[in-house]
Amino acid sequence: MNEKNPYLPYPVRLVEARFDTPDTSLRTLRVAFEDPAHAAGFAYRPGQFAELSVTGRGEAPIGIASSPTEGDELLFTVSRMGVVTTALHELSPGDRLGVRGPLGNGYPLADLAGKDIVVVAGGYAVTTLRSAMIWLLDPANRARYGRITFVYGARSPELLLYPETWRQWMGRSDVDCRVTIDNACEGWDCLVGFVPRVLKELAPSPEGAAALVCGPPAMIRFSLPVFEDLGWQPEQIFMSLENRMKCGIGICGRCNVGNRYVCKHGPVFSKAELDRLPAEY
Amino acid sequence: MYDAMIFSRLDLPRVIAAWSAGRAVYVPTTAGGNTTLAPFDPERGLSLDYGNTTLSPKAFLFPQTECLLRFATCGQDAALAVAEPQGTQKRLLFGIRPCDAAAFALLDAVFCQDAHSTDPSWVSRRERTILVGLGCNTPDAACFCTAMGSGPHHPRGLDILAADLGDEVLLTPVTDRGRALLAEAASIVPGIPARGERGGTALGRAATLRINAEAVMARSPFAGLTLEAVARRSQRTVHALGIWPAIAETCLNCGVCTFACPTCHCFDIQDETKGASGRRVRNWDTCMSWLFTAHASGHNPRPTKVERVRQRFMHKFKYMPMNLGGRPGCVGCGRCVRQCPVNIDIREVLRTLDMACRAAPPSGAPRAEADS
Amino acid sequence: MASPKTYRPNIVAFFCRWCSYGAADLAGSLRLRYPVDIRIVRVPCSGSISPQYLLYALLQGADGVWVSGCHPGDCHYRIGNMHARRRLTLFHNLLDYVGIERARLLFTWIAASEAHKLQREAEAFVTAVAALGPARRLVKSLETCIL
Amino acid sequence: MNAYARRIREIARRLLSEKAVDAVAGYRAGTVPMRARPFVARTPAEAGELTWTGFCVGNLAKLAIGLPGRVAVCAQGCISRNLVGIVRENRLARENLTVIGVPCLGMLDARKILAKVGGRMVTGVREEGDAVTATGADFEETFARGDVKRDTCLTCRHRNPVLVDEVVADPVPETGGGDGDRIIELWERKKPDARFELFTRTFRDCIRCYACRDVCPLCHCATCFVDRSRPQWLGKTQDEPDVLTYHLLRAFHCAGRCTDCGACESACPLGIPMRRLTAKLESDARRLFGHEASLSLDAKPALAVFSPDDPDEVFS
Repeated sequence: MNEKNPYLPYPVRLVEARFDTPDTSLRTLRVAFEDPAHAAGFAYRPGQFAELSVTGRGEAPIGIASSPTEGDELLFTVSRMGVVTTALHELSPGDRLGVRGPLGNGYPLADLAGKDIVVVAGGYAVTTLRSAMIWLLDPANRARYGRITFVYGARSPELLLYPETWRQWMGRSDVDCRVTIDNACEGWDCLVGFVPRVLKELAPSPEGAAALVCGPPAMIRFSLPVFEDLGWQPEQIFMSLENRMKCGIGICGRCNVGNRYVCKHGPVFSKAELDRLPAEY
Repeated sequence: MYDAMIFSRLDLPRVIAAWSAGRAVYVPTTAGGNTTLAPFDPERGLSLDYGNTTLSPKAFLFPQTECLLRFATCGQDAALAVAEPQGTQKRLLFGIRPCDAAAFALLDAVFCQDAHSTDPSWVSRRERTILVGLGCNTPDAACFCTAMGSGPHHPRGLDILAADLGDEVLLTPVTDRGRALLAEAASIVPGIPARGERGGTALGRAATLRINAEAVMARSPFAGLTLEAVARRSQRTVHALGIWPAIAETCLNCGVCTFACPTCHCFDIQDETKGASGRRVRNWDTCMSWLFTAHASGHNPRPTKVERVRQRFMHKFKYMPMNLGGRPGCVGCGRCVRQCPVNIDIREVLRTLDMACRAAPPSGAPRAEADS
Repeated sequence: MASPKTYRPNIVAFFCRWCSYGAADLAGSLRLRYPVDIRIVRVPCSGSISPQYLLYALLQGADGVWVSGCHPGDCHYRIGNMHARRRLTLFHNLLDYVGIERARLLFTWIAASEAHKLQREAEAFVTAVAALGPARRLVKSLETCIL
Repeated sequence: MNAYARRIREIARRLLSEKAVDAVAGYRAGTVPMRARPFVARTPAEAGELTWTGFCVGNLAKLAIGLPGRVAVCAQGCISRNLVGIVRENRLARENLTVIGVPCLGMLDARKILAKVGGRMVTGVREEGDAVTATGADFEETFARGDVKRDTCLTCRHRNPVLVDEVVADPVPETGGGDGDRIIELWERKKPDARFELFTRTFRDCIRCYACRDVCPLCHCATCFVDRSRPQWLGKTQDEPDVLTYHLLRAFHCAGRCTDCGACESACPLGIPMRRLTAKLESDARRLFGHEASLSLDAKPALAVFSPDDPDEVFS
């Protein structure tokens, strides 16, 4: 974050961009800081987000999909929704844009050291969980955690983001990687079925474990009871919220859920904390 | 207190003229039915005969429209640049009311939260703006500052508190800055230090004015408002109360209450372009607006006016007290009461809220009742 | 500021695709010269023109705004230009009433065959707008600075 | 309590106890002097809270639109015309609407009263026929109603409701003033430069709270043009061109439908006389198209119809 003026973005350049899905609704952008000092100042944790800005169009809050262990470049996957995200989809490699952040709290990975980690992702919401997974599997961090399980689902194979990344995890012995699609289709070699069902079959033990859950509302709605049935406590489950944001630093007022600002106190909340907040998200 | 000064009421314009050296001085001015803080004009003189400014003075520190940065084009040559330095003007606001100064003190906690959440233009303006407040001798029917931890002669947030004693004005410094300012004035305009018998009389008269003003508010049908019961209930419980649809029923969802409010501070950030260049501006925004929380996907966490109206009152009476050590996000200036086109009275809302919180059954598990 | 000699006005024209746009086309085919300062926006019908289009053009710095449709009675959609006439008459009068210079607005009926009328109107309008100089009213500037 | 209020309560109590309506939209006493609050009575007991004063300056047609079931609405001439308009626009079914007609003597302008008493604090206002008496802690002053009426009521042409199911009082003479063109003469006499200067000055204080829009029953777009982002028709700033464009478009959206109820002006926290714009549009609609908005359920708005003989004056 810019120390003198939190509203001032760092200039970055688009290094590479690709559409992730056949409908081109998702586009993954890799950006590089122009000034190495900015890269150094941008110390982030998995689960944090940044305001991406396209001059003339504005800013949009996007979760950081890269992990700080991957180097200085940042990765964002952007869903085309409104004015700014459409502009982000129209950028060409070499174009300059702005990054303001890192913002928000991120996943409490440091506090979870020594635990088994279950990561549950649905569809496009996998972005910041990719970051968390890469960070957890980094040699510098892996030994500090117990079993790591990754459950990821989408409607169909082409809607699964980062296939090269999770395919690679499938080959690793230190992570249990389960990827599923809603309905069987030709050429698909992984699981079939909704994420909650896969989770149920997996039946992760709550003993010394924590879960990071991010996905569409329906996935969350049906996954939480699975955890509950397995004896998980609300304090063990962490979820990431989205709300309309502008300032990103807890001042401008629109993203609050109860007395907590998603941009500043979130976007990651434990289920225990969400249970105490009005469900206004 | 002993360094307070007494000036003749007739000398007050001279005192203000003395302060005008090197500063832009704004004084209450009534024109066309609205009272604003307008540049001090020695020719026009000074009237202390006003209730409060129509709008809160927050725009002096937090302008309704403000450029955050400027840029050139988009694409390969897109360039981001800092805006012109903001808040460079040295200012003195004379005659703001104690409720509004209390609001500035409250907003300090919003705009300057920590190293990551500090608003540079707020800080810059706040540092360069001296506040000389004027105590209220005749509170309006809509005023309820005493219920919100302020008062008609409360010094919080001010540099100097003035009391209009009729023929004289008692100026009491609150901050070191105020003390210096008073010395500045006294070096030019003859004033009497408020010491000894003479000072005692003036202080006594000011105290009487304060007590009388407080008594006026104590006689209001809305006297005795309290946030105690609201504080005891969890935010989830207060949020789920059944009172909100009736409170919101006649609400127009316009932004009068929030724009007139001295503590409302929500804003929007937008880019504007013209040709190959543009600027990023922030504008006041309002939680009453549908657009305020609407996601680009179409989802809206506060889809109807009931949620939006609830947000406004929850923010002031529950969320801000939780985040600010119990202080309500309201200073009782009464502008929303006076200006709401459908006369939704925040005091009545608070009373309804208070009664509902008292009556609400303890909600299920004790843990759910505790906000942590 | 542009000197009178070099100043060329910015004119936004909303032309109905069935008539005035055709007239502009025909003017091209006939090699009729008309000023280059006119940017034509092709619209389906003069009846589809909302006053907010015109105000948007002014906000963005158009020095003149021109609306042209089929002659009353000749609308491709039967009655679109009849509605346009009422709407735009009220709007024209409103802008005039608040002090926007009358000469910055031009509303015409030009049939697809009337290339010469289009040429005449274009020349007269550009001259009139040029005489007024750059628009100042309702033009959005980004220069505001708050101290 | 005045005769109007008494009669409104009677009617509301009867309608509610006979279950002829589910709700009665009216006003109850304000919480501060010179105010009245829109209020929805749903029980005969609640009907007892209804009142009528010169400060009932909102627009209950707006409130009625959102109410479910059968609704009775207290309506003066202008508001009854708005009810006609919203029935015509299918935003309220006629069979679900009962109009409690209130012949109007003109509503009061709190700002004018405050100006009359020199800004002293008014604690109450009494209305007796043509006399309006303002009282304060140490004064009592009486004014002619005409001196403290809202501007809009000085040029009123329809003080009696045009659509009535229940009657509160005998019709009052149509002596409101009647000449809506008087408002626009202030600007029309001037040269364009001066007109633009007046336009700018009039709207300079606008804070874009949109109370004028939100109080108005004519506004009904699902997403207002000021809230649209693709394209964004105007900026959200307080810069003059954005503010003026907002007001021009807001006024224009009411063209041919505005009943000159004046709720926009009454709702404005800064007292901006925005009828300067709407009055021009309605004046032109009368002059050019012989049209006056929402006088009967059969009449369409001026801009929803046309005549082959409409004037061509601005076209060449």
